[in-house]
Amino acid sequence: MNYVATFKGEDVRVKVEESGPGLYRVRVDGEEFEVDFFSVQENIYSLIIDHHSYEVDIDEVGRDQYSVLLKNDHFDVKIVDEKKKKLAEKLGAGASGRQEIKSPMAGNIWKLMKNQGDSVKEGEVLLILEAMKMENEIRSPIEGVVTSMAAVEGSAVSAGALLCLLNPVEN
Amino acid sequence: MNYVATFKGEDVRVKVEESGPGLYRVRVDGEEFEVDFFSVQENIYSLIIDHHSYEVDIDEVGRDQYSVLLKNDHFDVKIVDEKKKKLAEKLGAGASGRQEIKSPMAGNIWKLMKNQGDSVKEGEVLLILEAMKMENEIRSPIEGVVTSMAAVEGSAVSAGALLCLLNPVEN
Amino acid sequence: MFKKILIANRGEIAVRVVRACKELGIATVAVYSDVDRAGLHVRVADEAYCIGPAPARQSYLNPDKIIEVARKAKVDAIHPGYGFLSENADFAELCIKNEIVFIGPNPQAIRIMGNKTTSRVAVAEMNVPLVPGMKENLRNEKHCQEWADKIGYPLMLKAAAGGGGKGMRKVDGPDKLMDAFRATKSEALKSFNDDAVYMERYIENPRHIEIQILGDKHGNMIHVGERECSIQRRHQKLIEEAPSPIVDDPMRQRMGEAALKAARAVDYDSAGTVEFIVSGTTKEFFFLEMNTRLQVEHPVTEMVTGIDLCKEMIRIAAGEKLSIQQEDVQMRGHAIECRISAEDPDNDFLPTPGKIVGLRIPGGPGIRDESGMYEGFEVPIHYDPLISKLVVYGQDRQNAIARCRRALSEYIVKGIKTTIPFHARVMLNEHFINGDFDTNFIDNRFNMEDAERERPHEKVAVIGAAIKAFRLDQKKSRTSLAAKEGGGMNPWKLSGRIGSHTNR
Amino acid sequence: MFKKILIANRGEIAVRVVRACKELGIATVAVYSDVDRAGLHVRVADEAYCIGPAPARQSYLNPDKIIEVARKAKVDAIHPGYGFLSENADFAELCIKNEIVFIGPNPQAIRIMGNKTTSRVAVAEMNVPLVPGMKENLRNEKHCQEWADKIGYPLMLKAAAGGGGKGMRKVDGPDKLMDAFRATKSEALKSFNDDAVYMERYIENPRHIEIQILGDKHGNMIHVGERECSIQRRHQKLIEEAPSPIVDDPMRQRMGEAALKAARAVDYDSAGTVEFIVSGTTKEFFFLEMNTRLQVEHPVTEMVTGIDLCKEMIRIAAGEKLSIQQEDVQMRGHAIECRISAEDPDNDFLPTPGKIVGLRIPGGPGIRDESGMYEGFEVPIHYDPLISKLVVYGQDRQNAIARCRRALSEYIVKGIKTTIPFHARVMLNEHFINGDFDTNFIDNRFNMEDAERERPHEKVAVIGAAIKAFRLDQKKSRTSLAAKEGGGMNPWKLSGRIGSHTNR
Repeated sequence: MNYVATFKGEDVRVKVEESGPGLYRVRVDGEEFEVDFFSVQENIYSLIIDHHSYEVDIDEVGRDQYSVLLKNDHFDVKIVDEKKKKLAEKLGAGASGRQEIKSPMAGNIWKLMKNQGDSVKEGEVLLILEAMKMENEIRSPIEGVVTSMAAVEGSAVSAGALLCLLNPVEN
Repeated sequence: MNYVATFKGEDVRVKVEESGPGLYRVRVDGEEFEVDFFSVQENIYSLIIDHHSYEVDIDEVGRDQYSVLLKNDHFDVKIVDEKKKKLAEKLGAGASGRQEIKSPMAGNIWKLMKNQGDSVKEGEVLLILEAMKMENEIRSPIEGVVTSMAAVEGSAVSAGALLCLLNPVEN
Repeated sequence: MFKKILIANRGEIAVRVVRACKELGIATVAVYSDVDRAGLHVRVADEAYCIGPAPARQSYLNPDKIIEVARKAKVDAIHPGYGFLSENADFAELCIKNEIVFIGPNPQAIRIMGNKTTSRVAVAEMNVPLVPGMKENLRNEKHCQEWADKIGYPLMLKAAAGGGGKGMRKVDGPDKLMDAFRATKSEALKSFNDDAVYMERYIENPRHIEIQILGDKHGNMIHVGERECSIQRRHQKLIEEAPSPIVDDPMRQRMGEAALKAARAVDYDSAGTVEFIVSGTTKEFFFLEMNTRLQVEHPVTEMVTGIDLCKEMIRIAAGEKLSIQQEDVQMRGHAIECRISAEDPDNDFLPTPGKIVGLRIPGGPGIRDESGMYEGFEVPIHYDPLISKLVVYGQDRQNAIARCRRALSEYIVKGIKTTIPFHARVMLNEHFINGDFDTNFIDNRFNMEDAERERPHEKVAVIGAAIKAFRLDQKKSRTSLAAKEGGGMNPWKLSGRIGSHTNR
Repeated sequence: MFKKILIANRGEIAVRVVRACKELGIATVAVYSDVDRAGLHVRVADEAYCIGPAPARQSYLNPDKIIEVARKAKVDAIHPGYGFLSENADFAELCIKNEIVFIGPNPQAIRIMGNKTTSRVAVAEMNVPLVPGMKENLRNEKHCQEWADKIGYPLMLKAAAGGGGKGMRKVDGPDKLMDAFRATKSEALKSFNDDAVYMERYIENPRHIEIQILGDKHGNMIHVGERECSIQRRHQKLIEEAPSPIVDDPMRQRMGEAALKAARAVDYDSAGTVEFIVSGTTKEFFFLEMNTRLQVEHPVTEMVTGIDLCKEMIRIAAGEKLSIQQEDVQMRGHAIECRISAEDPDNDFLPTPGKIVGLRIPGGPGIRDESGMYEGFEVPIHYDPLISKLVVYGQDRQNAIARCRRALSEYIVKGIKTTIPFHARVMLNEHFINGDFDTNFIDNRFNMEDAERERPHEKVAVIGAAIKAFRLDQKKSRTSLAAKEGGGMNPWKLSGRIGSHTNR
């Protein structure tokens, strides 16, 4: 299988072939690796790459999105099937449409700073979430308008819960 | 529910009632306990009995058979529904018929000491199982005759695998 | 000695106290809020009582409820841990009124040291150094000149109405004084509509160093060495060590004596800590405050002195005399504590409550694990994010850092993000390794350097993620294939899956 | 210093060596058999090579395969751990021939000490005491009388053809000698068809005590205190401690000197252990054998002396001089090691290979975890059942025992049975607590007492099992009810299940 891996905004071509049970031949950017990939615990893997041993924590955190923890360093890697990527590119570079703002953690809605219909700038605080004795500001990733505010002051939310919807400003 | 608990050959009547989610009222031999029963990990429970806290490891190891580890002491407890027990007693005290000898652990069959048709005394060695650099003698729990020897010298067996069948000597 | 102790706390410190009691043969009573039924402290204690709903005010901070349980369980004493009711003088008095021993100092000591003004007055009377400065405002240029001569350079001019780092100006020498005075006044007027300005000594290279104290109820008191706590993020301690890289024996002696004076000002009779701000440049030290309880970072002192502070505190409360004399106290080797929190260091330390689904705590020589979590534990959103402390010991600082690095490389907490990667990266930072830091180090220098760190394992991360993606794709296509063709897979893959271990 | 080391072992000791290397900044190469792919040592090492199938002879005991990997991975040295190839002189020579440093003593030392006869001859020449006895058989009554005068009482008459405790007779004084000689001869004739009898000193109250040695390649050699290893089951050590409850400073000095003599007999140049049999009654000690490797129980010595034996051994192999002098060696406090094995102590120590599905390792002060397992690890059937060592440190023996008891109460290994409950019960045994035991203690006295132990928690076990049975019954009936009635459950139960936590 051919993939395109994106890390820190740079794309690299990756080819993965299964060469035996738990064994893979991986070509990254023209360099080839023999990988013994062993699942030791849920989402924790022991990788032996050309006899080098790594403990790697790999979570699928979203569609094609992987959060990797390795030697106490954290990597956000996107892995997309090359064919899918080409198709997506043909269809036009990802129209940045409606934005869903989700809660990054479980907590309580401390205070709403914006309400439905309000305009927001990029980086402006939408609401404040309280968890573990700390107040956490949830900011807008874009310039736009709050089309719907799902969060209610004083209520509890779980991680991943929808907080509000934003429509981007048309340029 | 009414049960009969058997520990070290002695029977005691136990009554269990659910008094709330995770809460139970238990009557053992006439004494009553309020129990908060919380599953913290697979088969490991935190019990708070009348405000006393216990960590208890409870495995169901066979039909109505429980292996309990508690304060580093081990208890084999049988818990039978009172109605079932009465029924069983009516049908006659368990005819001690054919005995299945099962492997107590995974290992290799090192040596057969008895073969099909051989007579064995109680406590006599049937075969030797090797595991973890140690030889373990599997002994006959009864006086009888080997009616079938399933174990094969040099072969590997898993825990619980049938090793041989014994028929008891008729008195 | 006590027969039974109630621990009015949760998490790692409650577990720490239960362990000390167990080793002393004292029965323990845990208390828990509704969300802490599965807390480790509940599991390891002899008895356990629910004291109310999750919000601390209704449970761990509710004195009446705790006293009620203490009386019901017939305990001799209450250990408050840190936080919650530990520095609440009223609670200490309530215990005494109920004839229950409060394991901590006398209530008056808590009260005086709990207030910034009264504590400074109390220790100043004992000639403990405070940061030189004035309580009034500067009247005019002459007044300014007089104070500058008194305080010395560099000094700090501060707008009385300022705060949060605003309206401050550092003055390096006498030739800059008058210009600075005028400029600060004018700025203060503009910014705060008030031109009042006062003067304070500027502490260069400020470090937070504290002295551990032990006093009994018979008038004996000793100091047990210092802890370096300058590795902080936004005034929150993250890493502590003992001894401090900048404290030598004579300085330790002087700081210890100053700390004893401070403690004597309130007839201190328990384990306590006197905090100082120390100039990394001049090595002068000034009293900040006294904490009248066991500190989060007490283990590093235990590791290097061999004294069990938690047990000693219990013994003192029971009326025993100190078992150690000042001359027996010796620091040997080096200890470092990393506070492991449920926070994401790669996302501005955002709290990460949730369930711990995998856990591997480091082992081997010189490692001490102080955690209040376990696999399967759900870190609640209601309390402090501290879930564990990793404490390491080494023959010297260099060995302790190497060991800490090794231990952090073994640490796995799965299910929630933690500050483990942050600590691992601090242990690799050259300034930290050289002991060259102050309280601003993390917020300024380290964060900058960390953002630009080398990331040599990027390729491994890509390989891992790609194989995971491949396996997920395979699984999907196998499932759909099986659904379509009724399980007609190619034989090689089938045998692969059977022959290999199920957890491949 | 070495740049890269191959560890020719598995399990906890391989992990121990990897940790030492990491802290020294040395890269590590793990080797593993087919069933050990998921071994902890493979996960924590920098590199890993498969060396063959599960049976040790084809992997961990295969010198050629290991040398092949060592050359491929370009290591400077090989650490053999204990067991496997650690006391194989040929392997040590093979390493040298391949210009790879063998981390252990010179091959000649291994060879001489590996043989009962040559080692006894070698140390006897250095005047190290051996159990007094004769190599020939007793010719007649006069000969018997002569030897008895020489050896002293009590003595042991032994049938030359006997063994396994048979054909032996203890003689307490001279008046019983001739009768015993005749009786032993006659019994020997009957039992073994051979009336040859010889004489040996009877060791009363035999204890197994060993001395740790460190020697470098420059002729420096020190002894690092003793370990008490008398808690054995069928000659397998189970619990070790340092110091020994019966050794005082002068005795330690004498044993240390005897051990040095033994080690000097073979120009010993690594970490090693000289084992003695010691009479608990007379405190006399006699050479048993020397182990030319790191011992399983080395951590207890590390805990009380502060010396890292594993690192020291590596440094010595690299040609460094001993970093410690004899006068620097000091034992401080007390350490106990419990060997945790995959064996069922409540079923005659039957091996219990299998998967570890739950794990909670004890924490807190004074605890050192040396394990080669983790949650999810499958203990293989092919190797030694030792899965972990719990090492505790306390200020004195009493504190160490209390702490050990506390630690064992926290230890959870789920999925397989282990010897943890056995250790917990030994820590409660009065004879053990008093230090009153010998090498027969477990097999005789303890087992008897343990079988009759009080079991105060029987009722809790019954309550727990009954509730579990009740819950299983409820589940079954709910399932069948739901199937019958399409989910028509009573509302209270439904809300109970939703409202309460999912893991209740």
